Amino acid sequence: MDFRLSEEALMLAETVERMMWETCSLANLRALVLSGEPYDRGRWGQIIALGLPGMLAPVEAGGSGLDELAGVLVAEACGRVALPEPLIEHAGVAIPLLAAAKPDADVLTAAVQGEAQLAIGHPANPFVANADTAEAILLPHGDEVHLVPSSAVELRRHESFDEFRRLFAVSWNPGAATRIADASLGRRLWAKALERGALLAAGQALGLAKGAIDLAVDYAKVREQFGRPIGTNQAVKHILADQQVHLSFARPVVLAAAADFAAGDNVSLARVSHAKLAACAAAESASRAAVQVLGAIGMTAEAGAHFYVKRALALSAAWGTKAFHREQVAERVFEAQIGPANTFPRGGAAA
Amino acid sequence: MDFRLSEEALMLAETVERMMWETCSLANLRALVLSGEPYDRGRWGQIIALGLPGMLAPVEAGGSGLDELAGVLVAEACGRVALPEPLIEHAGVAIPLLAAAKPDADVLTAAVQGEAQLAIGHPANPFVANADTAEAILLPHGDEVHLVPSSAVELRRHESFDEFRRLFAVSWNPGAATRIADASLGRRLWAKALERGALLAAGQALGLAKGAIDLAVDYAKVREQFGRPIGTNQAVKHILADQQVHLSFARPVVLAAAADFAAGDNVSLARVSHAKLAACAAAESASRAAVQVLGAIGMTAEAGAHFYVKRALALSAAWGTKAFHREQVAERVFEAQIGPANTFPRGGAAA
Amino acid sequence: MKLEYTPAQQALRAEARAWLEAHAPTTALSSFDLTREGFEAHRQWERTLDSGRWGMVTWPAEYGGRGLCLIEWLIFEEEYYRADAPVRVNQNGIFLLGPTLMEFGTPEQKARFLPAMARGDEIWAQAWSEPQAGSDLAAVSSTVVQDGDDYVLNGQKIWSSRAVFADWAFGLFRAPGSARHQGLSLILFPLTAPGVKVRPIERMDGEKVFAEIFLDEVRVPAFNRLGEEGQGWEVCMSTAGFERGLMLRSPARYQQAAQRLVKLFKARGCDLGQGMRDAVVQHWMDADAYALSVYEMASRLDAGGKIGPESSTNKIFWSELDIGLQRTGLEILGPLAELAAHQDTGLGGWLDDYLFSLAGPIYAGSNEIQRNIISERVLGLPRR
Amino acid sequence: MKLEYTPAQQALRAEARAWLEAHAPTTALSSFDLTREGFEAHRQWERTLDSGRWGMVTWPAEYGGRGLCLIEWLIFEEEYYRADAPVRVNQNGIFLLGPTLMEFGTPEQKARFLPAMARGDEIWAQAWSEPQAGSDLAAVSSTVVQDGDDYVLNGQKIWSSRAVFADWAFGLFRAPGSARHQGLSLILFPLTAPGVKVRPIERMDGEKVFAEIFLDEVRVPAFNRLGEEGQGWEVCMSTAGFERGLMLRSPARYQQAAQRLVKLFKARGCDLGQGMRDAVVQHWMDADAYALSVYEMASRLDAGGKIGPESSTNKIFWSELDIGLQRTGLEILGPLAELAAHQDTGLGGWLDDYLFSLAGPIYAGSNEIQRNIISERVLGLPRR
Repeated sequence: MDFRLSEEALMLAETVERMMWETCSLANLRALVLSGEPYDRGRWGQIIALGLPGMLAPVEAGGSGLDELAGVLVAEACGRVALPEPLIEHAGVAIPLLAAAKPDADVLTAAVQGEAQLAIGHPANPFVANADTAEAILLPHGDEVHLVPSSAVELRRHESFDEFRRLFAVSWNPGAATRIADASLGRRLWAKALERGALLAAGQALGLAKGAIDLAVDYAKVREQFGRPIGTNQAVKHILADQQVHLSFARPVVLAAAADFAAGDNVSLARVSHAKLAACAAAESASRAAVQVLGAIGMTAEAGAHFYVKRALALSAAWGTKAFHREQVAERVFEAQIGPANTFPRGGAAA
Repeated sequence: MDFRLSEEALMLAETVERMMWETCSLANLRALVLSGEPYDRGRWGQIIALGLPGMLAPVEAGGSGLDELAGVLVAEACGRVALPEPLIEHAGVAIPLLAAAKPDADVLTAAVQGEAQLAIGHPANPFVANADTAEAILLPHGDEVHLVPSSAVELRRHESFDEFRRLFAVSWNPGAATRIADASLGRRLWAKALERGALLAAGQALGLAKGAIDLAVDYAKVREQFGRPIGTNQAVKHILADQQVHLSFARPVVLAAAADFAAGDNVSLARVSHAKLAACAAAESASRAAVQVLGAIGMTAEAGAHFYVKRALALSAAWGTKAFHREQVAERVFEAQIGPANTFPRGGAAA
Repeated sequence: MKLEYTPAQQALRAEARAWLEAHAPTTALSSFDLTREGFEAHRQWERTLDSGRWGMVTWPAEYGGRGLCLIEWLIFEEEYYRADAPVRVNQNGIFLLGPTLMEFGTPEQKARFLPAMARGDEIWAQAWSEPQAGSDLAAVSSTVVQDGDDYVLNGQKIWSSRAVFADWAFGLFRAPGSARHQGLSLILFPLTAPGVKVRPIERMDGEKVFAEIFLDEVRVPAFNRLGEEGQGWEVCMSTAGFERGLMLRSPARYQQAAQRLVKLFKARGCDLGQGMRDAVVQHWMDADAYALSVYEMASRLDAGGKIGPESSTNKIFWSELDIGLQRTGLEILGPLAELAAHQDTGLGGWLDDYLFSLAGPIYAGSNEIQRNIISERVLGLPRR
Repeated sequence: MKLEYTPAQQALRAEARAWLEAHAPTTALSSFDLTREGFEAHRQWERTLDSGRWGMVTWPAEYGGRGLCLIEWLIFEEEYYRADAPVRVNQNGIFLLGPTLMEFGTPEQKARFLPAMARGDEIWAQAWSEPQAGSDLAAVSSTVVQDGDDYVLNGQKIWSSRAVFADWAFGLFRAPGSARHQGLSLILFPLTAPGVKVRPIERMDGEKVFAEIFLDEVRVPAFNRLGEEGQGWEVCMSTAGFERGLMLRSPARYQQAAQRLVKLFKARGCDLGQGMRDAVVQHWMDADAYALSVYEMASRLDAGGKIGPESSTNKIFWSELDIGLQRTGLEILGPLAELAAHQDTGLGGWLDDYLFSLAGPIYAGSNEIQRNIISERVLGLPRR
């Protein structure tokens, strides 16, 4: 039993974090909004250079074959800067789904190398995020999985208030040519994708919470009112201390959910749901606290708080609503073994 | 439309408050606990002298014929000092029930004059409070109402942690001699008694909240830590400010519920339930805040905070649980006219 | 206590209802903070209101109002929200500058400014805050210097609501060298005056709710000073008390929102998790409690009472109620919540209102400041 | 990260489970804070634990322990709570004084005090606080003066847990005239020493959880000073960090409470309102989150890490979790919640635990103090 992250995991996290800090400052985000471009090609290049698109892809497909724990750490780094690029859905959800359904798909190699982006139209989400820049889209037909080239779909934009989530309704015609998994396999793949989407949303949410806290702390240190930094006020201090508490008790849940992801039983499903609920709650609370601490400026498009507010709100309803995830936890709580000796029930502690 | 209390109402409230402050200090409460007596006969004498036992009784029965608004103001004054005597159940619930069921009952006159105490075993409450000092008890048999002399019952004490709520299970034999209302009338009388019990519990809860806030404020002004009064800390200030907010938005609801009590339709029932929920929440929150502000001393039997903690907790589950009252509000919200022009739907504003 | 409306009050309600049913736009006007067109459409609605004498109902008849007392104002507001009538672009005039002018203005000032305000001919922005003065308003540093019959204004204002498209603004200016609460004057200035530059500030959703105003040697006649020279703080505090307290947020607003929430829940509440229904009921109760509390306060004020520091409890209560209520709406919408425009769903508005609600605990004195006020001035806790 | 137990850890769990199943009392002992009998019954249980070498599991073997690392301690605690074994009357010794003695004690002091502590022969009270020093511990004013080979103690302590029936106490004493953090020494004294008077303080439910200790010319040998003279603050801070942080509240406690809550809900949850199920699930999640977080912290500490100011987040989290969880239990009980003794219902314990939980945000540094620590030492906000 050792809850510490491995050296490799810590190094990966540090590398990704550093790249994100260097390429994805608030100024970068603002510039991207103004540019009207869907994403920053320079930053995407760096993401490719680090091999992140293929991080969870099998080694046979040219990927790094990393596990969900690594995925969560990368997601956290992305959340911390409110990364606009759809790295997490592409690398964390779409590629594993495609690799499981059709490991010999041509587009898989391109996707793993980051040359092609994949989008995913999961049944849990009403729209397909970032479908416009995708080379191909994974789409459901009943429980079947279809891989549809972007040339064969029609997109209709639905504006998200998160300027970096470009949502689309997709019209397309299912056929044998696009089907890559039948209903029986598809059911399992969609379920797994939902769990993966939820887990990595939780990872991003941890980063969002941390980013929002940092933003507010930095501001509270320098902004003066009544002749002293507002951060000297107990009211401001305690708002931010509470955010730190939320974050501190969400992160271990997300890490444990990631470490236990492969098990796929009701204990592991419940922990993914718990992770999503706790991390998204922390992100939403922290981003709102940042607005409150920044005051009026926190409400503006110029300050960065809104990037956190928007992404936190969007992620908290994507990949399964709160009600869905609460119910998934409830099933474990009311149906399975609980109690003090069941923190890790598969770890030899069955009660 | 005038939400102000009348001169008479204000004068009544002031008179009762003054008497309570004079006779029911913290020292009085502690002395009563140590004495082992069920109630303070001197204070009960003062209560009689003010005519409070008969406040809601009809004039024909020798009472003052006051309305529920007056009852709520008296209840508030009782709550403020955590009054040990069962005045509110006696005068506010039992007497009106008895007067409606059997206006010629001998014990009614004695009860109105305060010479005999009445207890009430309402079906909503699992035990009969203060049955040991009652001359007679109102008890349910199915929906029937029975008036049973204390000589004809057997009591079994169930200890409440509120030392001033002496709870009893009552064994007795229903018969024609004790029946004072048949099932059809009884059903209505028990329902009305529940509403009255809930409304007056809300009134008491307002007083409890105010009493607890006052206690904490007085302490925070004088108790020093780190060389200055703890009340100079924003953390302490804001805890108490929040209690004041809760109280400020509970009191008008209780007053409106009292003023509209007679209507007895779903609007009035919903408001009584709202009043109970809001006032009990304010009382519970304020009493816990008082413990927190007083620190360790707030946890002790010596400081007064516990009288508020206990009574607030007891009242919040008596006379209908939170779930019951929330459902009563939900019925109005989901079934009746709501919206901006329906604050007082019987006041000529039907939408 | 008498919780029935008088026949006159019922008649007022009926009259307002009939007029609003006949005149209120049936489709929503586009935002007055986004485009000039939206702004002018709202100005037009102000003129329509004025034509029916429903624009400034609490003002005296001589200035275009109906002299309604506060209880009557509440009735009008209930009907206004019931009719889903447009948000008032004239709000700064109705609730902030108008009452201040009536209290501190000279007869000439009243005649000059109030009728134009009532007609919507001059729409007002407020210009309180400055980059270094947020919740600490006494830290404003923009200056006013008398020069003959004129005042010359210099400095920078920020968070000026309506300033992007409005005609006039009012703000606090300081005699050079004066400190904190001294030496301040309340000055009215046209936003078209030479030397005034307005830079819109986009809210996080792109609406230009606020602006910065840069003043460079802006010259206005001394006539434009409201109240005595150096008395600006007192004048402004009277306005701020008004803003915080009763007037700015009418309970009808939340009752209407709670009603919308109940409808939304009924329409979509099938599998929302068991706590959602409780949350909806709780928000409705809070809106009801806010209404009852404002009725109580209005009754006191109508009878000659004064609004005191207890108005700070209002600010906290409605701002938290608003956020909670809007957030629950988004919760019910689930993954549709993030949609900026609800093309097909007919479920729009929640996100806008949620973003708007986030500003509630910040403006007109942050809720942290309000809690200080309650604890010190209502509960009597020591300042430091 | 490796979230499986080693075979050795699984063996430890099995051994603890078997021993506890064979030895733990099957009926609850009466409270150790209410009567001498209850206290002695708990002392007897400490002796039983010691006989199985389960008393001081984290202590080195030489002092009667098993030298368990923190992960192993968590496993033991899980089994201990799973077995519903009695609350530890020896808690002040196990978690506060024991570790402090091991860090700061001389070999002679360790030999004198630790074995007796492990055997339950000497049960310890803490004596930190004073009437004028609550969260501000540096304000203690009780004095210590050297007189030959003795120390003479004078003053008054308060909120001393276990002091009513315990044998010994440890507390901070000040050299006369010294200020704040200087001149303090940590002194051990027998509660039976001449000049010591103990006055029980009743908790609101009548349990004598705390006491005041009056010291009038109490004479103890200089041997009883733990750590250097004047170093008391540092010694005490090391203890307090321990108290606040990891050790005092084991996650198993809340996991067991959450399990009880789930059972209670299943038994009585028929018409409890729709939000109650959500609340029960939330409390379970919070208990689980607390456990995971403590496992993470324990892994770091076992690998040589230091516990820092982040332990303040623990204090806030478990204390709020505890209150919420117990309150929900009472909510489910409805009007039965107020019963001090559940003669027939079999539903007892919730009220006791609720009252106990109310002290959580107060003791070992109030949660307000903890929030200061987090904001200043974890987040780096300026002190003033």
